[in-house]
Order: sequence, then C-alpha cells, then structure tokens
Amino acid sequence: MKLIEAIIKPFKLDEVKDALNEIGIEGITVSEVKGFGRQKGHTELYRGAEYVVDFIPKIKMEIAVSDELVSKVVETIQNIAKTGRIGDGKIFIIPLEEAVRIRTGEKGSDAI
Amino acid sequence: MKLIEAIIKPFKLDEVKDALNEIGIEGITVSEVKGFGRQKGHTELYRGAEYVVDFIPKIKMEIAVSDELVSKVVETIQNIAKTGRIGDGKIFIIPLEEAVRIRTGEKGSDAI
Amino acid sequence: MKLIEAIIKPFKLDEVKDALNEIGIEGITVSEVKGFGRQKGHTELYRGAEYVVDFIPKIKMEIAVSDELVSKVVETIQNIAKTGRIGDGKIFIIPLEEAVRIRTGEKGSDAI
Amino acid sequence: MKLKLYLASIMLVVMAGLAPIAAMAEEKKDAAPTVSAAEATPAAATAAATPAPEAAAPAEAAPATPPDVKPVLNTGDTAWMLVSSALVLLMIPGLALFYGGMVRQKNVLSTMMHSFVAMGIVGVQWVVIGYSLSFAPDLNGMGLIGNFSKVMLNGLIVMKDAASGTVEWTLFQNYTKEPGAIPELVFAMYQAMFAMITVALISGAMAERVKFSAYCVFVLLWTTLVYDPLAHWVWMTEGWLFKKGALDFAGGTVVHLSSGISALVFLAFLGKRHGYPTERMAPHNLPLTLLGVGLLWFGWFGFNAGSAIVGVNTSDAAGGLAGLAFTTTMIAPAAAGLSWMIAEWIHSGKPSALGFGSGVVAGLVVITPAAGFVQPGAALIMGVAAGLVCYGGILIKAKLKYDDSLDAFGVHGIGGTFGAIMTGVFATVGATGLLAGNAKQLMTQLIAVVAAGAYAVVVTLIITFVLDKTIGLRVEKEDEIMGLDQTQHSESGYNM
Amino acid sequence: MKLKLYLASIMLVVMAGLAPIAAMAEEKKDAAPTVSAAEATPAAATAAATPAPEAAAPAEAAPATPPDVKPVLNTGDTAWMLVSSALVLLMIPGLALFYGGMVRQKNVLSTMMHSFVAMGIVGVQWVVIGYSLSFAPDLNGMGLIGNFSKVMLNGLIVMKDAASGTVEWTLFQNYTKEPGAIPELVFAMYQAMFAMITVALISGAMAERVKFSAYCVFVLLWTTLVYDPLAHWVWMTEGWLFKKGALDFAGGTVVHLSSGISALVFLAFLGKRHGYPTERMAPHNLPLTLLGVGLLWFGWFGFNAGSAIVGVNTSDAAGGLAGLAFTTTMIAPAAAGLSWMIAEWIHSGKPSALGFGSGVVAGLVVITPAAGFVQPGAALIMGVAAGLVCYGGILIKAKLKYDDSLDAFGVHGIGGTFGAIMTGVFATVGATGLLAGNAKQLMTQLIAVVAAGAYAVVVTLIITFVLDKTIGLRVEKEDEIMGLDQTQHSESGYNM
Amino acid sequence: MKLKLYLASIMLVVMAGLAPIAAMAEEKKDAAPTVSAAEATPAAATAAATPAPEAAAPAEAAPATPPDVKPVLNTGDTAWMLVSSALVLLMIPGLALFYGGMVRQKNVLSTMMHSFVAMGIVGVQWVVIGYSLSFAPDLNGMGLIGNFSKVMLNGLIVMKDAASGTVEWTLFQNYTKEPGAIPELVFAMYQAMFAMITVALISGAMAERVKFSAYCVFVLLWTTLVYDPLAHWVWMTEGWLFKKGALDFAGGTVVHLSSGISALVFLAFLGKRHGYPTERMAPHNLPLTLLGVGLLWFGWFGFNAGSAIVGVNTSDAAGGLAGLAFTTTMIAPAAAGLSWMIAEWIHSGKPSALGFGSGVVAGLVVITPAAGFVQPGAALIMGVAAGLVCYGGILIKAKLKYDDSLDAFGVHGIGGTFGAIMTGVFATVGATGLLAGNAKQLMTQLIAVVAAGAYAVVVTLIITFVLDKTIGLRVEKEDEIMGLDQTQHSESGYNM
Ligand SMILES: Nc1ncnc2c1ncn2[C@@H]1O[C@H](COP(=O)(O)OP(=O)(O)O)[C@@H](O)[C@H]1O
Ligand SMILES: Nc1ncnc2c1ncn2[C@@H]1O[C@H](COP(=O)(O)OP(=O)(O)O)[C@@H](O)[C@H]1O
Ligand SMILES: Nc1ncnc2c1ncn2[C@@H]1O[C@H](COP(=O)(O)OP(=O)(O)O)[C@@H](O)[C@H]1O
Repeated sequence: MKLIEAIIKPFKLDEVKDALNEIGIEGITVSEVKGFGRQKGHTELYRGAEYVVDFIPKIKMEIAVSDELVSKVVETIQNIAKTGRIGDGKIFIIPLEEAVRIRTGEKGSDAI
Repeated sequence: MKLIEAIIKPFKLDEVKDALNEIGIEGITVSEVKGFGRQKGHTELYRGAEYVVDFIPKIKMEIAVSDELVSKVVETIQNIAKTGRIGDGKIFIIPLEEAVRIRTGEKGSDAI
Repeated sequence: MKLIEAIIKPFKLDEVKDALNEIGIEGITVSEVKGFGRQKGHTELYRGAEYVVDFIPKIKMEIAVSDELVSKVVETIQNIAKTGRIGDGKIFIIPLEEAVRIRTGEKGSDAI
Repeated sequence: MKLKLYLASIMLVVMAGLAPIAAMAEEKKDAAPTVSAAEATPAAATAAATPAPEAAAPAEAAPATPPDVKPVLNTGDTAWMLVSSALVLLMIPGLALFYGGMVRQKNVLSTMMHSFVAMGIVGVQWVVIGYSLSFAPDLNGMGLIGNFSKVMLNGLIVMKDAASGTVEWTLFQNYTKEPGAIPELVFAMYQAMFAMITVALISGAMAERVKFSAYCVFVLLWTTLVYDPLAHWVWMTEGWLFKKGALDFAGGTVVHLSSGISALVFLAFLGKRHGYPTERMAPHNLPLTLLGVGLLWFGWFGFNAGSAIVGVNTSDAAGGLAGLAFTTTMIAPAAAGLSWMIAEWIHSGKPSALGFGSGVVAGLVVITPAAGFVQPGAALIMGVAAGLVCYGGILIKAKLKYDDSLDAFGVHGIGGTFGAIMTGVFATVGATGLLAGNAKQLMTQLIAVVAAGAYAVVVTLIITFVLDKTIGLRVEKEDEIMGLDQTQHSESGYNM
Repeated sequence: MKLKLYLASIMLVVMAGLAPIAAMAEEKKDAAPTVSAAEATPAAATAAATPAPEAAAPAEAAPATPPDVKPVLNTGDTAWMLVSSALVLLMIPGLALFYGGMVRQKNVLSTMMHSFVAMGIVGVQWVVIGYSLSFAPDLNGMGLIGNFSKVMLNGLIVMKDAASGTVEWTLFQNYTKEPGAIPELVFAMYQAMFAMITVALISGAMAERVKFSAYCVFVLLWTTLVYDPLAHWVWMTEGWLFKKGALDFAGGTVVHLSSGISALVFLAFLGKRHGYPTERMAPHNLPLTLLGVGLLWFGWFGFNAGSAIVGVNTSDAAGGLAGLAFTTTMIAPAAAGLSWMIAEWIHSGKPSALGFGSGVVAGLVVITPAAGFVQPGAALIMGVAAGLVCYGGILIKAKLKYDDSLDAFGVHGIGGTFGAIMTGVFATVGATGLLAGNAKQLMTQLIAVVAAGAYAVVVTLIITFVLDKTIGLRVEKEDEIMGLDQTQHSESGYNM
Repeated sequence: MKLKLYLASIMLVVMAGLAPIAAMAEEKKDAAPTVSAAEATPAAATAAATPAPEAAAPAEAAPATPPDVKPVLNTGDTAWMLVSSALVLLMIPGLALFYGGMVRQKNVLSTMMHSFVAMGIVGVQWVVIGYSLSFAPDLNGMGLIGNFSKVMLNGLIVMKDAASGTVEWTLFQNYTKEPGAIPELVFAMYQAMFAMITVALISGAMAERVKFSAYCVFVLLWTTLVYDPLAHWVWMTEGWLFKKGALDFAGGTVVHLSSGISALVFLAFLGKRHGYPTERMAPHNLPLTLLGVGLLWFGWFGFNAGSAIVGVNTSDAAGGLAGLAFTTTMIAPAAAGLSWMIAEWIHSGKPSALGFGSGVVAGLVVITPAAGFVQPGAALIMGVAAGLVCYGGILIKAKLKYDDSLDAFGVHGIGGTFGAIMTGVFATVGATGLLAGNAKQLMTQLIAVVAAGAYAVVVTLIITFVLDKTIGLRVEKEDEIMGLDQTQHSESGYNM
C-alpha cells in the first residue's frame, strides 16, 4: 500500500475528488495548508503599509491506496489538477506499512 | 520507528489522548482535517438553497513511536476511538527513518 | 528522496523558511497543528471557570528533498528552530518513493 | 440532585413568604396614603412639576374616568420614548451576541436564534394579547391581570376629544391629569420590547441542548402566563404590588428575577450538557460577546432612563428623573465591571475581559429596579456590590454542579433579587428605603420579591413539566454533540 | 436567456402602465381636493392637531410664498428627527454586515465596501446636488425634478424672519403654516441617509464579481439619475406622484422597488458568478449577518417612524403618527420572521436562522410604504404575507436561474412592490384603501409602482449598458476566483 | 532616537507658543466684547433665539448668582441630550472594535479591554471627582481647574426654587437666563462619555505590548491630571481658553489633540513591538474594524450635534445649531473617506476598505472642533483635506520609524490639531475665522493648540516616566510573543 499525498490548488478540490470517486477511490482525507514555492504571493495594503503574503493557500489530500491503484490515482490527480500554470502542486508517494479500519479492525487493503 | 497516523472522530480526541498518555506516549501532534468516505455529510439550508456538505470534520493524530510500541498504540486507538458506527476512521502505519529532537539534537527513539 | 516533517514553534517559521531558502530549498508546505508533549499548556479563565488548554499551537513543515540534501536541511532546521527551551519540536524523516510535479509531470528529484 | 433540593428550599421560602402577603393584602386601602405621604415630605426630592396634592392622583384615578385635563402631546417626551423603545429592542440582538459568543462554535446560531425568535413570537403575542393582559384595566379588580379590552392594541388609535373639534391620538393614560403626555401606542411598544427580552434572558440557561421547537412553545407560554401577569402586578396602577407600593423602577423583579429564577427551574428538567463539567467549553468568540456587552449597556439607557415614564413621581419622560436613572445606569455597571474584574484578579490571578463584561451586565441588572430611586453615591455602592455578588453567584454554580450554561440565574436571578432588595435599602428619591428610615419599604420589597419569585417558579414548573412530557425539552445526545446549528437549523455559523 | 425575456416582459407591462399614467396626469387638478376630502372625513382618524381646513394647506402653499405663521422650533420633533437620521445612517453598516456575512470569506470586505463607499459617494453627492434635485422647488413645474436653488445646501442656514428682530434657522418648509417645525438642515440630513442606503441595497445583486471602479461610478450615476428624481416625484409636495395622491410612507417605491428592480436589470448584464449554481457558496459568517439584521431593524424605526415628518396628516414628527409607524414597524417584521421561518420549516424541514433574519428584513421592506397608513391588525397580515411572498421570491431565483447573489431583487424588489400595492388595500389612517372602499387608491398605487419601476428600469438599463461598454462591469475570472478582497482592495478580511 | 528628537522639537515649539499666551492673557478683558460683537453682526447667522444683548450673558453671570429666570425643563432638548450621551457611550465599544479588529488575533481581547476598562475606571472617576474638576466653579479664579463642590455629583439633585413652591431639578447652569434647559445630571453624563473615550483613544498607540496594570493606572492619572483640566480650560465658561474665545465645538483640542499627542509621548517610553516593522502584522479581523467605523460614525452624531448644548450661541440643544453640526458630521467623513481612498488608490494602486474606514474616522476627527462653526461647503473642504492630511500622517510613521500601532497620533493627534486650526480659518457661523476676515481667531486657535498640546505633553511625560520606573510599561518579550490575551487576561479571543 501507498499513502499518496497531493498538494493542489484549492479551487480544484471538488473536481479532483469527483474524479477519484469515479475511479473507485472511496476515502480521502483533506487539509488546508500553506504553500511556499515558485509561485509568488500577493501584497496586501493596510494603512499605508504593504505586506507581502508569501504563502499561497493550498489543499493537501491524503489517499491510502493499494499498490495497483497508485498509478491510476496519480494520473487522475495530475490530469484534473493541472492548469499548466505555476503553483499547480506536487504529488508525493510514501510507503504505507499497514492500514486499519477502526470500526471493524480490518487490516490492509480491506481497510481502505 | 514508525509514524502512526490516525484519523478519528473529533469528540474522541480527549479520550484517545488520555489513553495514549497512560500507555506512556508523551508526544502527539494533532490537526483538523476534513474526511471524505463512506460516512455521508449533512445538508445545509441557506435562503431556500440546499447545499450538501460532503466532508466530515475529523481529527488527524500523528504519533512517532519506536517499533515495539506500535501494536500497543494501534490497539489503544482502536479500542477507544471505536463507536462501531460508520466513519470511525483509519490508522495508517508509515515507516520512519529518523527522528530528531530539536532542543537537544537527540536522535532515534530517544527523540520521541 | 525523503519527506522531512518538522514540528516547530510558530514564531520560528519565518526564520526557518528563510534559512531553508538560502540553502536552496524552494518548496515547503506548512500547516498549523496542535502539539501535546512535555511542554505544558496554559490555563484560561472564563466566568470563574478555569480550563487548562493542554495543547500548544505548533507549525508543521513538510519538505520533500533528494537524499543528499537531507542532512543539510535537518541541520538547518535544528539550528534555527532551537531555542533550548522545552517544546522546540521534532524532525521526522520519512522515505519518499516518488514525487510528481503536477504542472509538468516531471518526476523524482526534478519535481521538487 | 442538589439542584432539586435547592429548588425545594426556594419553594419553602416562597410559601413562608406568602403569609405576610396575604396579611398585607388586607391593608391595601392604607397603601395609597403611605405613598402620597412619602411624596409630600420635603426630604423626598421628587421630580413632579405638579404640586404635591395632584401627585397622589394616579393612584386614585380609575382608567375609565374621562380625563380632567385635555392631554397635550409632549413631543420631547414622545421623542425620548420612541428612542427608548428602539434602544430596548437593540438589546435583544445585543443579548444574542453576548450569549452567542459564549457558546461553542457549533451552537452559535441556535443560541442567537433563541433571542431573535423571541422578538418574533413575543412581538406578535404582545400585539394580539400580551399588552392587554398587562396594561388593560383590571380583569376582576384583584390586581392580578388585565382584561381583554386592548386585544390587538384596540382603542389605542381613536379620536379622543371629538367635542372640542380637534382630532387627537390617545395619550398615555396612567396619568390622566398630567398636561403633557405621549401616545399610548408608543408606551405599548416600549413595553413590548421588555416582554421580548425577558424571555430571551432565560435562554442563557438552556443553550447548547434545548430543542428548538420546545423553546418556541416555551416562549409563548411563559410570556403569556408568567410575564404578562407580573407586569400587571408591578407596573399597572391597578396591580396589587403597585398598589402596595413595591418599587421596581425598570424591572428588577418583573424582568430579571423572574427570568433568572425561571431559568433555574427549567434547568432542573433539562439537565447538564453532555461533557459538562469535565470537557472544555470555552467561549468561541469573545469579541462578539464584548460587542454584546456594549450594545446592552447602550440599550439599557433606554431600558432604565426610559422607565421614568412609569415612575409615580414624574410627569416628564425626558426630564430630571430620566437624568437620574441615566446617571445611575452609567455608574453601577462601571463600578460593577471593575469590582468583578478586581475580584477575579485577586481570586484567580488574572482580570479577564469576559469578567469585566459580565460585571458590567451584573451592574446593569442590579441597578435596574433602583435606577430612578437612588442617588449617585448609592448607585456606586450598589454597583460595587453587584460585581461581587454576581461573581459569587457564578461560583455557586461550580459548587452546586448545575449547568446554567450562560449564567442566566447567576447573573439575572441573583442580581435581580439583590437589586430589588437593595432598592428598599437605598431609595431616597421619590421614595424612602431602610437607610432613610423607612423599614417598611424593605419589607414591601421582600414581599414583592418572594411573590414574584414564587409565582414564576410555580408556573414555570408547570410549563416545563408539560413540555417535557409532550414535546420533550432536549435534543438527542448525538445531535447535541454534532451541534444545534446543524441539527436544529441545518446551517453552520461560519464557513471560513 | 430567461432573465432577458423576463425583463422584456417587465418592460411591456411598464409600457402598458404608462397609458393610464398619461391619462390620469390630466386630472391632476382633481387630485388635491380628493386628498383633502379624505382628510376631512371623520373616518380618517388623522393625526393633525390643526383643524381640518388648515390641513389642506400644504398642497396649496407654494414654497416661495412667505410663511403665514412664524415657524417656531419644536425641540421634541427636532430631537426625534436628529435621532432618526442617525438611525438610518446606522442601517448602512447594518446592511454591510447583513450582506458581508452572506458572501464567501474572500469577498467579505469588497461586499462591505459596497455599502460603505455608498456613504462616501452619496454623502458628497447629496450635499452638492442631490438634495436640490430632490427637494428644491420644481425645475419646470412638471413635478419631475427639483431646480438648482439648493445646491450645496444653499439657503438652509439663513435669517428667516429678520423683520421681527429674531434670528432664526430655516425650518422645514413643506408645512409653512404649522406652528412647530424642525430646521431644514435636519430634514436634508434625514433624506441624505435614505439616498445612501437605497443604492447600497442594489449591491446585493452584484456581490462577489463586480468591478469596484464600475460600482463607484454606478453609485454616482444611479443616485443622480434614478433616485433623486423618484424622491422628487413621490415625496416633494410638487412631485407629480405626490400630487396624484400616491401613498409611500417611507419608501416602498422610492427605495425598495426602485433598488430591487434596478438590481435585476444590472444582473442581465453582469451574469452569474463563476461556479453558480453548482458550487457551494454558503454564507461565511452568519453571526455577522444576524447582527446586521438587528441593526437594520433598530435603524428602521428611524426610517419609518421618522417619516411621520413627511406625512400629509401630521404636524408633529414625534407624535401619534410616529407612534403608529413605530408600532407597525415592530409588528410586521416579527410576523414576517415567523412566517418565513415556518414556511421554510414546512417546505425544507428545518427553520434556519438566516431564514428568520431574511423574513425580518422582508417584513420591514413590505411595511415601509404602509407604516403610517395602516392599523396594527393590517400590519400583522402584511407581515405574515411578507414572509411568504419574499420566501417565494427567492425560490423563483432558483427557477429562473439568474444569480441575484444576496437577493436584492427577491427581497427588496418583490417586497417593495408588494408593500406599495398592499398600502392601497389596507390604508385606513389618514388615507383610505381598497378595504375601506377606496378602489381609486389602489389604482393610484399601481400607477406609482409601474411608473417608478419603469423609470428605474429604463434609466438603469442605459447606465449599465454604458458602463459595460466602457469600464466593464465584471472582474476577470481569475480575480473572481481569487476573491475581490485581494484583487480589488489588496487586503484580506481575516488573518486568523 | 528620531522620536525623541521629534518630541524635543515639539517641546520647543510649545515653549515658543507660551510667550504669546502669556502676552494675550493680559488682554482677557477685551476678549468678551470681541465675542459679543461677533454675535451682534448680522453676518454671523447665529442660532440664538434670545435677543443679542442677552447672548453675552453667559460670560458675565457668575455661577453662584441666582438665576434671573426660573429655568423650565425643555423635554425636547433633554431627550436629545439623553440620546447624545448614549450615542457617545456607544462610541467606546465602537472604538474597541475598530482597534480590536486591527491587531493580531492574540491581542484582540486585550485591545478591546483597553477601551472597555476605560469605561469602568473613568466612569467611576468622573462621578467621584472628575466632573467637579472639570465643571465645578473655578478653584482659584485663574480658569485652570474646578473646585470640589460637585464631588460625587453633589448638588445636581436639589430643590432649586423652593420659594415658588415648585419642586425642581437643577438645570444646566451655564445659561441661567435661558428659558429652556436640561437637568444638569444629563449634562454631567454627556460629559462623562467624552472623558471615557478620550483616554481610550490613546490606547491605540500602546496596543499589543502594554502591561494591563500599568494601563489601568495610566487611565486614572491621565484623565485626572490631563483631561479634566483641559475640559475646564476650554468648555467651562470660567476656563481661561473659553474666556479667550478659543473655539472647540466638540473636542478637537480637548479630545483628539490631547489624546493623540499624549500617545506619542507614551510611545517614546514604550518602544516598538517585537518584530516591528519587519514582521507582517496584518489586521486579524477587518469586518470588526469596519463595524467599529460604523458605530463610531453613528455615535459621533451625538458627540458633535449633542455639543450644541455647550455652544455660546444657542439656547437649544435640539435646534438649528445641532442640525448644522449634524450636517457637517455627515459631510466631512464622507468626503474624507473618499479622499483617503483615492489617495491610496493613486499612491499604492488599490483602494483598501481599511483606508476608506480610516478616512471616515479622520474626517470625523477633523470636523469635531468645527462642527457647529462652519458651513457645509467648508465641511466638504475640511473633509477632503482630512483624508489627505491623515493619510500623510500615517506615512510619516513609516519614515520616522516609531511604532504607533493603530495610529492614535497619526489620526487623532494630527487630525485634531489640523481641525482646531482650520476652525480658525473657516468659521462663519456664530464666530468668524480667517476667511471671514478675523485673523485674530486663527491666532487664538494656535494658542489653544499649543497650550493644550504643551500641557498634555508635559504631564503625560511625567506620568509615563513615573509608571515606567515603578510598575513598568511593558510586558516581557516572551509574553508579548505569546500574546496579551493569554498572558494578561488568561483567555483567548476565539476558540473556533
Ligand atoms: N519540496 C517540496 N516539499 C514540500 N512541498 C513542496 C515542495 N515543493 C513545492 N511544494 C508545494 O507545492 C506547491 C506548489 O509549488 P510551486 O513551486 O509553487 O509550483 P509548481 O508546483 O508549479 O512547481 C507549493 O506551494 C508547496 O506547497
Ligand atoms: N483511503 C483513504 N485514504 C485516506 N483517508 C481515508 C481513506 N479512507 C477513509 N479515510 C478517512 O477515514 C474517514 C472515515 O472513513 P469512512 O469511510 O467514512 O468510515 P470508516 O472509517 O467507518 O470506514 C474518512 O472521513 C477519511 O478521512
Ligand atoms: N512522539 C511524537 N509524535 C508526534 N509528535 C510529537 C511526538 N513527541 C513530540 N511531538 C511534537 O513535538 C512537540 C514538542 O514536544 P515536547 O515534548 O513538548 O518538547 P521537546 O520537543 O522539547 O521534546 C509536541 O508539541 C508535539 O507536537
């Protein structure tokens, strides 16, 4: 199993989620993060002072999948989340040793 | 060492934390996440419009533990966080190559 | 490649980020987390009731790096984030199997 | 549980209190001269612009009697009463914020709705029946409730003096011999706002677990069965407590005591919130709460200084008596905010913003019954005491382990009672209290407190019991954990 | 699209409506006696303290004629009008919160700025030219617009009665024969606030996508070209709709109908928000919205009860008529909040807080034109209907699929129209409506509605068309997704 | 540092300014005729309902002298002053929001508490001693401070005219010969609110680092030693600046200049926030700040239009002069909001909501001393200038690198000074300024500014120095980083 972590642009969340559902992914965990990268932030004005907001709001998705699904999931995310402009984000693939469903105690691929 | 990542129902946080403390776990890192899974969200009403809120608020706990503690921790979380109803969450076990305590520079199991 | 996860004190974020930039790290993903550990929280007063707030606000940084950079990054974070007082935080090193840049489809070290 | 024991002992005290009430009810003939005597003494620096003999008139004149002088509109008084009415209305959103900021995020809307929906329900109830029950002529001459002659605000718009050829609006009739007056509709609206806010105060005890439908029915029943009669007793010239000379300038017994004690009764049936007291239930948005405090203080100037209109010793709504009530309404909360804050500073080590704000509200509650009866110095003392007493009031909660979520009883019940009694101690303007040598007034105040409290307790017990057995008071445990916003109203306060 | 079709049919109705207008314009000579007759009948329980013969004076007295009686300052009336002016001003921040809480977080400041900047732009415009266009003597005797004699509030501070040796402020001139009056400056300020808020209401339709620069220009043009003439038509004694006897107590047609219908026109050019209606666009901060409702209700007492000053049948701003308007302004929103809430409860299964709040606003809108003309009972009926009609109004949006973000048309357009027509049905105080046997009044109301609506539609169409072709109405799609706060104002609402 | 140099030069200017003061102090005999002459000219369109000869009376009548006419309560004036007092009180929560929204989340409560606790401390201080120091008869005839005769508001409730048999409240005594008046208690309360808010304004400079205990002591000392004397100088008929003819309608020098300049002095000891100016310190909740702007504007109508009561040329609180002050208080902030916004648009590329809001406050500050003395046109010019000058004022901060967190000096210090001086330029109503040919008035204004500024600087220096050496002004660095809410008050603003 792998844990796929994808950093994407917030407004793509709904589309990506729907696409993953379509290819059979049933569970996703999402959090709001701030990204620093090549994409530059904006400036803000307050009482004559200008602040550069150097982080960009991003969405982090975590998806545990069995090995055979990895490439399909990565591909899907890539296709949908891509706008072609800087700041589209990253996908990281992390080895996952075990997964447990708390409700039933199921383990491994059954759990996800 | 392993990094244990548990997605649980928010109102179980306090209980789980206390139980982990009891079995000797001293450090935990927690964040608020949104879960998509089998459990379905609720609908909201605004001016005649109905929106389906399809994510469920969840808590993500991250706990770095030495190998021998893994099963005990997993068991504890499972026992306490379980309500038996859909949406109880998952536990993921990720390999951890190294851990460092910033304050002292200690490494490995000493650091956690 | 490794995924470096660092839990640090919030007010150190800017310094650490700048230091990492200097050693050539271009991308970082940051989130707000709550830490439970040796450092103790504060109490709050509300209408005669006292609540102990037992979590401490922390910042979690995630940085994907190629293997050769790992030690440099860990060192940098350690140096900058260290105050010497309890609660300075942890650095975790997790194996990373693959990284993908969504915009271009680049893989591996090129992607980060 | 402890709480039920507590209630039982309250009931006992109440019963004991009913004896002297019955006894004194006999001597109501004597009451009128007592009052007018108090007014005639030069020591009572009254605000009446009319000579003393006429000042006694209100008590005598039956409302059916045609006016002796043609009432003339006083635009200044009317302007002030229009404003005061609007100010009291604003207190209700103020209360919604005060309460709403103190609950957990998942219940903010449901808590605010408790106040808002009271504006809706009581707003309609008051027009249909409430004003008539409170301020129409007495139903049966016993001073217990008004008749139905003013249902639908009937008769508040009529030609009053057709004979003289001038078309006129009905003016406020309590003081038919006064040369200046306000339209009765304005008075009716001013009183409407009082009815709205009183029941909303109770909701503080129910927050975070009450069923919305049950709450709505409660609002309607409580206002009709508890508030309307109490208002008649105390503020209508024919009410039995009014005739007995009980002093309640702007609602210490009618508003605060009655709502606070009813909150306690409701709690006995409702029970504690899930997780109380172990779970951390910190206020989710204190800036909203502080804004609420600000709006409450602002609106309270209308509440107290506007009440000069019902004072026995004044002809002017916007005159010296209003000035005095305004003054004490500035002093007491300022002093109470400080005393609560300092008590907390000493007791717990830090002065909290919520503590200061709560003290301000406590000061406002305590000065309410006394606002136009006491001198600035007395207001200062009452204010300091208010902060300390109500701070103590919320500490009791931790002892007795009942769960008055937002301290409706701790602040309004205790503060209202304390204020009503202190009025009997400190009164010097237009009435005399204990310190001015009139021990009888203090006794009258005690009777009023016990009578109003007893009545509120008994009727609320019945209402709550019935609701509990029928609709049910409380949401499911699961729904409570999910939050009332989602489960009762299908929405969430914030989407940030 | 459907929306354009809808607009086309509105235009048709409007054109059809212009025929009777033209026809009835001929009989304007007859209108005056009609009004004075209505006043003379005893059935019309009017508030005039002056005998009936003098009550007809306002219609006759040309503003240039020297006053017959030396005006005397009435401090009570002045106090109430000062307060009312401040209250109406407060409605604008209230509206900013009401609207601001309902948008997504990324647009909260831009939405609030729509209301705030209207205070700036219209505040200056009103002083420079607006007041004169609205309330100066008629430009050409056709009752269409004021002349330039009061530009820069010229002449509102002068010695009025130098002969008698006393130095005096100009008093409000509509009723020169009244013995009590207020300084005209106060009247000018009261009306200034109405102008500010009216255009701000429209912004609800534009939220989350309009370009800030285009909005600013729109505010200036719309106020000058649409609002100022309409105010002259309806509220100036020389305005053609005033002379025709159209009833609009506090702005049903001038304020709500005109802004609501103009919002709809603007939408036809502006288009839907990106993602509408599939994306979830839940209100980001409902406690702010509820606070906004509270401030709006509070301020609306100034809006409606303050408007007794322009009523034909009163000499007193702070008198019985104000009391009546205050009363109906309490009743209708209370009832409408409940009826909307209950409709939603039945229709969707849950009573939402936003629903109750929206109902309150709907009730306020509907009662506005009728506030001083109807009895409490009628206000109750109108309130209940208001909640239902406007709830229906927002459901239509889902059907027709236009994107009126915050329901400026659904609440103000539909509610304003409904209220103006119902005034012709329920009026019994100082005028008579259909139910009192005067079908003609209903016809007059329909004419006023059609005329004001048609005028607003046509002129707004032109303004919007021009702006669309020049500055452009809408921000770039990317900017819209990023949020207007960041892209139009370079700031963000929250940094938490 | 630069800041200390800056202060030193201010001191120098001040010293230089003292020379002409001393010089002109000699000619105070001449001042009175100058004023009365101005009033007598027909050009000065004054609001006095009394003939000119009597208008000069206030300056003559000693407060101990029995009144020549029996004062009669004017309910309209009283109503307006009651409302104005409440409005000014509401400005303080308004300020709490305005400031509270601008700080970082961790300091929101502590910042709001700075305003709220000022209500508590000054509320009590005013009653005990403050009112007497400010408005009791002169202590030693030098016009510097009041005596102790009104301690505890003593004597404000007495029978005033026992001889005639009527019982009466003391009325406002400045104008004993006026036939209409308000209860002195109402005047005392109105002034209480001014004292509260003035010191709260200073807190803007201290936000996010001051020690709460030190702040509380500062509030008490500053109000007693700086504010009370200044109020006596400028607003009491016996004050030396009042006698000299300095114009300050509603507090340009007494309130804004004094608080702004004191803020600057405090800063010299307090130092910058940790991380300033490199760290991003963006406002955490701008909707709260905008709401604060709305409440401030609303309340400011009481602040300015209520101040007609202290004007030399009026007998009516709710009359033409109030109307004029209301008008200018609408115009100036509207214009200033726009001019600040446009300046920013041009200068930084975007018009920010905070910019517009700050402009509104700047406009309110600048028009305050002039509100009842200038025509609408002048208000427009002053408003436009206000936005530009204060926008410049905050840019200076970036240059001089002091850390006035929320621009207490930049807006109130600079705006107040500018407004006071401009009053000497534009005054035409009830007084004449430079443009009306009276250069002397401008000189008088400069003297008042320099005198008030110098006095505030010197006394604040001493207070701050003492506090710094004893309690210490500033929290520990660690506490500052953790936030004042947690470390000073043991609570947190939000738990969301
Ligand atoms: N090495 C990295 N480790 C962790 N997160 C990263 C890394 N590089 C980029 N990111 C995340 O990906 C986001 C997008 O990266 P950026 O460099 O802006 O554009 P792009 O994805 O087009 O290369 C960043 O905002 C950050 O959240
Ligand atoms: N494959 C997955 N990858 C990551 N998170 C998941 C995955 N499946 C479930 N989750 C998380 O676990 C939560 C609970 O899952 P759900 O399917 O609703 O119920 P259950 O845990 O009972 O199977 C989800 O809300 C989501 O946060
Ligand atoms: N075993 C662990 N697993 C995950 N996070 C941990 C663990 N131990 C500590 N942490 C995180 O590190 C933070 C600092 O730890 P703490 O014990 O307070 O001090 P120190 O870092 O000085 O040892 C904690 O607040 C928590 O967020």
